[in-house]
Amino acid sequence: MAEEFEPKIVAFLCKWCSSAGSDLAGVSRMQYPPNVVPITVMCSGSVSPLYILSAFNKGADGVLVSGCHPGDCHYIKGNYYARRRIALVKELMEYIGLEPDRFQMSWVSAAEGIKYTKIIKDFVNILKPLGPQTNLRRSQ
Amino acid sequence: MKKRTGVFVCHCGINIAGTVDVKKVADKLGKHKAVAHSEDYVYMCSDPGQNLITNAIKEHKLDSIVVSCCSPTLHEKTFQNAAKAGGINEFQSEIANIREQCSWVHKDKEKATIKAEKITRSAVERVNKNESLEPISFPVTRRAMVIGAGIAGIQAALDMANTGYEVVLVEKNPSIGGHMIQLSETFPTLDCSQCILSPKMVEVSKHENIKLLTYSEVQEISGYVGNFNVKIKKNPTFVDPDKCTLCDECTKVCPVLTSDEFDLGLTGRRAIYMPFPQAIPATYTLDDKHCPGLLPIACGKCADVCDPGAIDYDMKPEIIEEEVGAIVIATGFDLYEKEEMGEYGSGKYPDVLDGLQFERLCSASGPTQGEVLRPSDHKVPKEVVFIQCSGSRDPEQHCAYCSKICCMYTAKHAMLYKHHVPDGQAYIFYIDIRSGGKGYEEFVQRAVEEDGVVYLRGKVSKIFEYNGKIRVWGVDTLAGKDIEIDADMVVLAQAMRPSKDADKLAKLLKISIDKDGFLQEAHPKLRPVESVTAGMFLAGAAQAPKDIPEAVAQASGAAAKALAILSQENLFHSPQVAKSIPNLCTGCGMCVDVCPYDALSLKNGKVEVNEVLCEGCGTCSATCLRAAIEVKNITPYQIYEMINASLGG
Amino acid sequence: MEKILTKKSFPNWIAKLATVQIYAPVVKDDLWSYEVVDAAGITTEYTNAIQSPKKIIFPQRELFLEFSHNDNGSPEIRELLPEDKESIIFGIRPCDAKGVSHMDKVFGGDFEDSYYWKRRNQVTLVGVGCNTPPSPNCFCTSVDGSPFSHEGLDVLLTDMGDNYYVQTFTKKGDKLVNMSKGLFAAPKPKEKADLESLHKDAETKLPRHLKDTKKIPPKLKGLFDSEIWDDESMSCIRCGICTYLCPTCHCFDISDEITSHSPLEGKRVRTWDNCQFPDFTMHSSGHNPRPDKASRLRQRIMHKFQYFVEIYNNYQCVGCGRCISKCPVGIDIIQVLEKVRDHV
Amino acid sequence: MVNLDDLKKEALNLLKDEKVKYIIGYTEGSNGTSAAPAFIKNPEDTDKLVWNPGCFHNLTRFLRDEKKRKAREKHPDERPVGIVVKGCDSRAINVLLQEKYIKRDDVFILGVSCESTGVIDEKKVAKKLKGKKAQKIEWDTNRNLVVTTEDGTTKIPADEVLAERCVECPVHSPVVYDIFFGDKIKRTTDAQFKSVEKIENLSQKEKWDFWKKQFDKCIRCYACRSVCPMCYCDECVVDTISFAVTADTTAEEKAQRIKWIEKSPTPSETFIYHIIRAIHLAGRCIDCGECERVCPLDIPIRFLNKKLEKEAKSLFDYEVGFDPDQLSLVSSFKDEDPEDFIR
Repeated sequence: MAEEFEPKIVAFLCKWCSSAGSDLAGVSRMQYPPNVVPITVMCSGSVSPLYILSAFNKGADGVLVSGCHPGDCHYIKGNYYARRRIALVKELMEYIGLEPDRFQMSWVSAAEGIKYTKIIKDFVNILKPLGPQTNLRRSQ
Repeated sequence: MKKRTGVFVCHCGINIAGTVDVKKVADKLGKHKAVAHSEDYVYMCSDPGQNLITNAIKEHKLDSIVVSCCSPTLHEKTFQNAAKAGGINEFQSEIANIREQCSWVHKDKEKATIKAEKITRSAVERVNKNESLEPISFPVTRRAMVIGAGIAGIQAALDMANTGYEVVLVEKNPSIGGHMIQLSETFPTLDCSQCILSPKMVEVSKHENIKLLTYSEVQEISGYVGNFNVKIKKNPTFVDPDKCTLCDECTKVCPVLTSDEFDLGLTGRRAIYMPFPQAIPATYTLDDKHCPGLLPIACGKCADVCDPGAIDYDMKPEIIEEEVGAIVIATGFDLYEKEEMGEYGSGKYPDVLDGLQFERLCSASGPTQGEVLRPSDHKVPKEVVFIQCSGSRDPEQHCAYCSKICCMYTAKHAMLYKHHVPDGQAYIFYIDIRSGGKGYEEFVQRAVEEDGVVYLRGKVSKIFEYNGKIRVWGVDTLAGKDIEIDADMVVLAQAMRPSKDADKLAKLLKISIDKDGFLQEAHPKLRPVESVTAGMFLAGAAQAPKDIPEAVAQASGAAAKALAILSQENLFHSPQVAKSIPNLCTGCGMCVDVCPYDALSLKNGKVEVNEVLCEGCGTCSATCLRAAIEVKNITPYQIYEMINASLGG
Repeated sequence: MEKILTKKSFPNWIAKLATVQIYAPVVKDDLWSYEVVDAAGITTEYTNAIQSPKKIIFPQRELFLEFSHNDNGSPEIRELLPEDKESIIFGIRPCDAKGVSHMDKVFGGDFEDSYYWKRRNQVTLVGVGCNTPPSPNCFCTSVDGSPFSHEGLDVLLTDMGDNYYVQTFTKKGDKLVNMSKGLFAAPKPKEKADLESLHKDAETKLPRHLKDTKKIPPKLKGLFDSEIWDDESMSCIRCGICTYLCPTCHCFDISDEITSHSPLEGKRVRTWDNCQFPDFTMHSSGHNPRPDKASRLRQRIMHKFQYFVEIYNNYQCVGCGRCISKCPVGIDIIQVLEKVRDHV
Repeated sequence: MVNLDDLKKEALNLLKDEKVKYIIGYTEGSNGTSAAPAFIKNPEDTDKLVWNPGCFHNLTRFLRDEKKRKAREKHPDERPVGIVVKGCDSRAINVLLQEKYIKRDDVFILGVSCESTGVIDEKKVAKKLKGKKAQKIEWDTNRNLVVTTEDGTTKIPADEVLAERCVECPVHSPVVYDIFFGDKIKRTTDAQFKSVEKIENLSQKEKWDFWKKQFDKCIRCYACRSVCPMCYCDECVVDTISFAVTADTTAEEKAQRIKWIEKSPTPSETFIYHIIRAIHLAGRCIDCGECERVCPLDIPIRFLNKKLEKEAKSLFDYEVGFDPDQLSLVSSFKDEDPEDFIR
């Protein structure tokens, strides 16, 4: 029996909003698939494009970067820099022919446990039909 | 060097153990090359749980621990203390959140267990590269500075001075008092503004802990929280206040007449003047922009009549240096210029006033001794139109924001007008009435019910002079008809703007301003009195439009925040801050540009971190193209290993 | 042996050879390169490929072994030798074949490199001589080569117009001819004479020359500290084109590539390395014995024209001209060598 | 027209008056159409300077070497270096100034206008010449390339041989210089991103196939990196060992070098190398096209950088290399930066 493909997702969550939002999802006992492993960083502004590429290189099928809503950044403006930087990464990945859906960015506040849950659920649903990510994966 | 890490997996009763096979997680992690000991326990955060960790550290000679439990927001500190109790550095402790981010959100035990393993392994990888750090400690200069001596600045200065700390109060005008001292009465109680403010002003001038620097401006600032060095330029008043006896002989002989700032141009003053009778400091100022005597041998009349010889034409600007530990910025507001309002005659009609001018007209100490008279012909106006939102809430042409206080003061103006001219009629054009506040709604109702003020919902499209009156064209959107009023006087509730040059000061202080030019608070909800820069606090209308009680409340809040710094001999700061790698740095300065805290600077072509200012956000490290800067204990190398751990097995 | 193969019969012979994998020059987007082809894709009309067929025998990445951690934490290791697969490189130029013979010396001798030889022994080199120089920077005759040199070759084809003159030099070569004996005829004396004059004629067509090459190795001995290297390397940008395209350069690095961290899995690989890269000689102490591009250019020249000559009595340069044609800034090894030779 | 004699004279005077240390310019190359970089120290060598359609090199790349050399010297010569720049190259100078890599006083800029043409694409010319070797190439006044071979001269219309980046170039003449040669011609292009659009119009799979085919050719010679004036980092993510080592560096620090990518030219590693390089050049690349020109395997690397140049312009209204005082693309933001891709 062929097992259903379970995508591996790495989620870079900022400590103050998105990680707190995922905590809220937990406290509220919301349910979402266990495909995502969170890595809490201080700020979405600290997520280097290298982290994203490295996650794909090490076998991630999807990568999520999540930070505070604009104006809410604990560090005032880190998420604005992230937004610009990640827009460029996203454009480039699409241009190179990588499936653009494999890489997502979101704003999740500490109060948005529901949103976080939905994002993860949707992400898993999007990734499942895409199958394993092999383009950037180090395998040979 | 390989570490000896201890892994402690918490059951949290069944909160974790219900969905995660905690024994399996402990077993699996026990095989990790860097893990010297692993175990699980029912409640790690309980006293026995903490003791178990402390004892395991000693028994197994652990040098670092990972606790797999609930969110670090709950027990990070608990386990850091347990680590300390075990004799290792608190930064050798990491939390793996397997409850909120795992057991509580999944049902499939097998998959949740695998995920918990990954999360824990990721924390092990991280703690393996953690440095032992000690909190950064630095001494505090235990005095404060307040910039701006309006009601907010005065309140903040008094609050701090009364707790025993020295305060330097800097005001750019010759007298303190700000805009509040110009007001006649205040809403919603209609008590006299000067009566309630002047005692505070006197208290400031007499306070042994307050050093008052009027007619002074901040010129340069360096240092950081706890240790600012501020250079202030004190402009020359050309009058020695110690010698001046306030005899007022000088103004009688002064040949120059110029417009009076305090009365907003409704009267005139001499080149040598006292801003207003209650001015603090109570002394004269010679206005060098208008005095001819400062030109060689042009005039010397005031000096001639000054018996005590208080006038000194050779007085020079003075640079005063002050060391302070905290700064409160209360630079207040200015009104949006009438000249900006093209649709309302661009300020060219003398009987179209702004709110502050109307305050002066109503004031007992004002140009008309409290009689409401038209500036043009000194007649009593029988019909007055008040226009709210003049410049506010108009993103297309003027200011996008609501100036917040205009609804209330316009109601007050209409009321005061009626008290002065009982047979007059007041009309108010408004968009909405925003009267949230204690006693505010009742106040507006009083204006309508007791004083017969006519509220017209709608905008005024045009005003112009017509037959010696001011014709106002507007629309009443509730009645759905056009309105035409031939008024004797029009009062514009001009938008509040940050005070002139506040942007320059903000730049000097390296704090940010928002899109409207008001000073930016550190967090819109949770840190409303703190600026982005540690040790600098915001009070009053400089941060956003607000009324007197709000300004006072924020001032006391800012004072309390500043006192929290001053009350300590040493400040401590998280050592999890940026660290530069000078060998890789090329000095491009991109990190310096992105740092929200001005913690970075270039020195000899390399970046330097001011550890006291750095908050450890890491934006610098993602911006750097050369990996020349990173945040301690969450370095790219650690993230790299965490990514690897997250994607294993 | 020496044979004649008519061009008409050529496809038949190729079809016979195609029982094993054949690498031959193919053109993609105006670039010639050696790829696995089917019989129909083979031609003898081509300019020189950007990369020599060195990459087939000495691939840029060679897997050495696979490693993993089993459940008890002990390592498991498995050797990964190149697969058993015979192949032919068809259409290798004499200069490139000579490059292979140089590499044979490096990877042979007292210590045989099993990975290299596994591939080398399974490949037969069928050369096509150069009636006209395939590159505007050919100078093989200046470094003891020729457009019809057979050093390193198993078979050499010379285009005689209607026929190919086929010469074999090894048993492997003989085998290829013997596979289709019927297609080949014995050469007539006239054809032998024509071959000789054609070969001589081809040598006169070479576009580039370096005179007195013999004087260079002894001259180099005194030039280690010369300013000549600074001057000649001024425009070098420290890329690796000259070395990676060279048919004789053979330096490599060995590293472990991790494919999974938990459980640990990975491979040990050999990859090409390049003396023009600053990290080639970088010590972990931070000391770099060749800290600048001058010292790296010196290394490249000295290795090719002094050290290799001292050890193997050959120039480690076959005159293919690739490094000249492809240098982004026009550094010309012939001009550099002339300056060395004429240095006083 | 650019008068070469003026350029030579100016160079001669600069060297004679000892105003510059040396001059980085172009000289005749040994390779047919291509000029070669020249480093001229002696006044008498200024006669070797050339200016022709084969002067494609971006000489600002050599300011890297100059900076390193200067850092090694105990008593460095503080005079500027004379440098010949085209329009595109001059923008590189602005970026280097913006990033404080050089100071304005470090260079004396001899700006040369590309006027109505630019530089050639060697491969296009070689195709036209069908194996013949050019002895001399120059532009005539009617936008033709005049090529002299052993068979005499032929004229080829500029548009058939111009490098693609020159066709897409928005500047044509230096934006920063000390002396200007040639005519300041205002030329606009409506096709600044044509090459990018070609790829953008492909389907996702076609895009991947295109790049896969290209990157499969990559032999990781790093010529693209080495020729780039912006790739001046002392240590690159692809380097195998840390260069940032001093006597104080501990073994632990050395061990903490991250191997983001492997040396092996396997698809995943090669892709990541090129993606990282493109990202690192976002808002910094001035489209001199050198990375693409030097690639021995003809990988159109320029298309990557050009894509990000396009996005910087369209998403963030950011243009590179015109203002040395502007904040970098990724060290600045606007409140209204697009975020429609964010959930």
